Amino acid sequence: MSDLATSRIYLDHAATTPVRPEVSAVINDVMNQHFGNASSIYMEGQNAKRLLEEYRDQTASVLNANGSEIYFTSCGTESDNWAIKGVALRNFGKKMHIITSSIEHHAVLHSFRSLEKLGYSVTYLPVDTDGLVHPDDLKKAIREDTCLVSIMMANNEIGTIQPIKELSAIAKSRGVLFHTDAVQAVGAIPVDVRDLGVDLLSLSGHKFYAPKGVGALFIRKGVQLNNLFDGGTQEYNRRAGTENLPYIAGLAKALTLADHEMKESSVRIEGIRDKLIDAVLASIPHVRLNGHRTQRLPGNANFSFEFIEGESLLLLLDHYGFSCSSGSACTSGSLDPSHVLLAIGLPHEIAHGSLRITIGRDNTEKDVLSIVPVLLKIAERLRAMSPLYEDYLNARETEYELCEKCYKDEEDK
Amino acid sequence: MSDLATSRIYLDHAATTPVRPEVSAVINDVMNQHFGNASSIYMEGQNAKRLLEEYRDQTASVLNANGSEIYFTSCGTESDNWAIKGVALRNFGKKMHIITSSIEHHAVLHSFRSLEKLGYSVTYLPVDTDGLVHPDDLKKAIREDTCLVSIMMANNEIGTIQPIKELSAIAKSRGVLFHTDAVQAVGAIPVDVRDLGVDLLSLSGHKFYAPKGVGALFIRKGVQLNNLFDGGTQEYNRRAGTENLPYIAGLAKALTLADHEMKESSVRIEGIRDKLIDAVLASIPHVRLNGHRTQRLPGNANFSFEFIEGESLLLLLDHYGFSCSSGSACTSGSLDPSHVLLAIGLPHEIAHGSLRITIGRDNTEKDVLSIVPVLLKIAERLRAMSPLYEDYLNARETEYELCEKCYKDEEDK
Amino acid sequence: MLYSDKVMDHFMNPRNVGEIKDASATGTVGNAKCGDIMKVYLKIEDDRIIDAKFKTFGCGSAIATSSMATEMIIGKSIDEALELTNKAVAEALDGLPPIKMHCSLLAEQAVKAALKEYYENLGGIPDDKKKYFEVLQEDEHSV
Amino acid sequence: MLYSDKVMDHFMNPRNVGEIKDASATGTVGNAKCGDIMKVYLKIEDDRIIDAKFKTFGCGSAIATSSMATEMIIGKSIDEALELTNKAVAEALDGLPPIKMHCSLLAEQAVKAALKEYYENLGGIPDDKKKYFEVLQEDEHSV
Ligand SMILES: Cc1ncc(COP(=O)(O)O)c(C=O)c1O
Ligand SMILES: Cc1ncc(COP(=O)(O)O)c(C=O)c1O
Repeated sequence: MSDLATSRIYLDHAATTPVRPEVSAVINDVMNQHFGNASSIYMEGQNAKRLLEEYRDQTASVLNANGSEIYFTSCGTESDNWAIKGVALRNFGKKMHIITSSIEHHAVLHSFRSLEKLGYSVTYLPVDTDGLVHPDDLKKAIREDTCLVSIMMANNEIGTIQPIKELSAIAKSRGVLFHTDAVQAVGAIPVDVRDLGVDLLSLSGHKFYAPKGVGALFIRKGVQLNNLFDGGTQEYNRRAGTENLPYIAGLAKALTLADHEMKESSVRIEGIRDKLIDAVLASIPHVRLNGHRTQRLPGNANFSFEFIEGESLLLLLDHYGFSCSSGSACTSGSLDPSHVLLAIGLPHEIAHGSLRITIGRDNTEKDVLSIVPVLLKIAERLRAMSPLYEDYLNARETEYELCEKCYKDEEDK
Repeated sequence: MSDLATSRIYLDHAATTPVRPEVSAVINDVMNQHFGNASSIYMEGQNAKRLLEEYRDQTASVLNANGSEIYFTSCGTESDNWAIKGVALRNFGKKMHIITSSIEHHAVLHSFRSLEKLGYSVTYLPVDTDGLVHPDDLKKAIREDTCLVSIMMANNEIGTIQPIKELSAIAKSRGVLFHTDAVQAVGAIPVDVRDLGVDLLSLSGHKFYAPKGVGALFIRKGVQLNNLFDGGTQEYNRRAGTENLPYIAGLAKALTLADHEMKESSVRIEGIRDKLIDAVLASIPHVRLNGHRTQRLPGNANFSFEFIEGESLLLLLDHYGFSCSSGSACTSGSLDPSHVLLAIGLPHEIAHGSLRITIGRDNTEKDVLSIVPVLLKIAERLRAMSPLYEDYLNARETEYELCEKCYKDEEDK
Repeated sequence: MLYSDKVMDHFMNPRNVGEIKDASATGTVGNAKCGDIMKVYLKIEDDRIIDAKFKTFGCGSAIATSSMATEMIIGKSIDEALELTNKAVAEALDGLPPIKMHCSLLAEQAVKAALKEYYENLGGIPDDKKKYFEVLQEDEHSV
Repeated sequence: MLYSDKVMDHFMNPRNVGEIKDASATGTVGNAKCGDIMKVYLKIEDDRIIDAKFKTFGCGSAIATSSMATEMIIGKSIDEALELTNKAVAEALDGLPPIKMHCSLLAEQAVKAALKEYYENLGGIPDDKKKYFEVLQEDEHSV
């Protein structure tokens, strides 16, 4: 039954992490012992309420926020949608220009798209080849009617970490609210909302060994935004819905553990990652590393393998017991490859051949590095059957027609 | 540590239910063994995906829906917000009239309020003294520009069950979509989406012994609505966010169990409830039963105690080991009593003295009936200190000024 | 817990519940719509409150503040009783939840309403005391 | 699993991978932007396909459909090969996920593109065969 056959090596911690035993134990305890509705006046309810506020304070303290600035949600996607639509709709008919980057997670990008349909105008800031947003671009983009800037703290595909402090200061100096999607950052690198100077910050439990289905939104005291969930008075009247106490307990526990272990863990993981990057680049030809070489998440390595399509690569890796992910469109059911890889300037056929390896606390150096010879073997095999590689060997230019239609489809979505 | 001190009797199953041991066992298993992201291509992900679709089919089969019509959400509130805002925003600028009843849960009512702010016009249908919506009122309310009717299946306070089949047929005959908030109904009474003829139906796990923080929305094939969560391609592109597989497993399990046990369980619970109602009405003077006498949820009893305020009643019941709830505003932090009790025509001072007892599968007849003498004692005690009771005994009319302001505040919310 | 132990004590064991048949004055404030009505009875002799009782329709904190407020004024001179504030009542109860602060104002108002009746029976509120009764104009819900 | 056992078998152990140096005709379809390129090599003698090979840049189902399509036409007469449809390829693989159906169309198109070249080398497509090549006009993504 178990997914974790002894021989498997899980290297997709950016997609999701397993729940730590300490965390699932807490969840199980709270689920079985504290079922009360935190809005209820009697003992079971008041106990739940007290615990809820404890978890809120724990979560806040890791982020250097106040408890009253932490609102629990059902996931990172909800936090992003709430922050973005909430601020924008609050300014409906008044300030209807909003700014984001071109490499955001779909939870952010598609929220912006849906606002465009309601008449908002959006600036998508470009990034450089390392995936960095340039502060000057933000400065130029802000207008009189800008109400929100949303730029992610760390990218989920290429791991690049943005200069949030500098970017938020620009927004602040112009009186514009600043949101950051820190879903990939929280639990992996230090996140201090005061130091970052952000007004809103999204996080999601399942990126740091809590379960999928719980997240939080930091809302700085005084920041005004519309609700995404209207209804009961939960979460100080801002996020209705009976509180999911067991998962909130799990999130607080996992975050606290991640915080305590961060220094040691990130040094170890970063060390493994650097060895992996060096080994892959040294032993396999026609591979490039995507993302910034140093300003990146400790566990993230993202490679492009020329002449190879990503899904085939993943299927073969899976066959050999490795779980990784790709920026290839084929894996997601769309036809266009990752918007992130295109935004950093990769051509389509290179972007299609990308591989993301994200290392977690359960990985040993030996396990991670054991992927390198396997990758070499797979790359050779797929290249041997690739017409693009044949063209390359014959020194021919690839000259198949471009599919304008499917690119347009993607744009229109 | 445990909330369930042996001497406590939990009688607030409409607020929330404890998680059944069979359900928490399933959740724990799935959480520890299947952490894969269902969008991932490798083994862990595909296993999660397969299970997800199994749970979806299980859930669908209980409701007589197709699997592809079930979308998992984070709670009943999300389902309600999504259904209502999703359909309304889909018709923005085109059909901007929407209809609901005056006794809906706040998740529905406040969603309508937020749409009013965006320019929608809303009809709030009245109910009779039993809490029933009259089909003729709906017929008259539907206009050319009506895009949605939302009427709850069973009321959370007074338990009244609406004639949904008849109401949805009216909407259908006029080409208007029909949503029902069935959060209190699902798991308690038979719910068959085909028989009901609804287009959208909300449910929430924690009302039938699954945890808080998971729900579902039934969307009939072909129904168009905007997304509430934009982002990834989960839930067939309609509800983004990495799937909370353990809770979804718990919801499917709890729903299947509830379905199997429904007949036996509802007869038993209804029997206890009827004895309770008879005993309370017979032994305590100046008490009325709220809600329809027979067309009501099996476990629901709702009483108004004249001359008594609800929070005091609850605090004393809590002291004696009983967990119940009230329609009094004092318990919720607002000043106005329950909009449901006012809508069925109760004057404010009577509405403030209401008590909801909701019986669940863990209650024995003996336990439930043991509340009656306690209630009598409490009623006598609170009446002895009530100036309203003093006025009544002195055959004086109560003549304190009405607070127009706080009523207006409530309306404005 | 929603309430402090002190509040719960005064709610569970309220002091001075009841009526004073030959009260020197009574004061009633609040209304049924908002769910709180307090009636305070005062027995006053030689400008001193020798007894106080109350009846309250309301939530736990409404009952507790009535109990505490009557306890705080028994034995006090009228001048001392006029100094009673809602803040003092709340503090004596080790605090109230923010949404319940209006209950303590109600308790202050009930006492003042009774004292007002007392003065009016005597012919009117002396000018230098009028400021103590401004609180009766305040909306208890805006606290 | 994402794919049927048949698809996985043809992906893991693809038949007929490679080039035919002295091919009678080749056909290439797809494009890098969408992530699929298929190239089919045919060796034709006496109106019969005596060998077929392929090279494919693409996802698992692109490789599996290339493998299956070449296997299905080897040994067939040209007239028989012209009857190859994307549906038949997909069925022979025990089905494909809906979002991958375009891969089977691509396989049919690659075979047809090679046969077209073969006819064109002979002077043109006979009128009564033209209908078989309409599929080359179809957008593989609209399937
Ligand atoms: C009728 C009704 N609708 C909606 C809800 C909201 O459900 P949830 O608490 O799961 O958000 C509830 C219960 O809280 C309810 O009783
Ligand atoms: C950067 C980023 N933002 C948002 C999300 C969405 O989080 P969730 O899956 O909890 O909705 C993710 C991960 O899926 C992410 O990596």
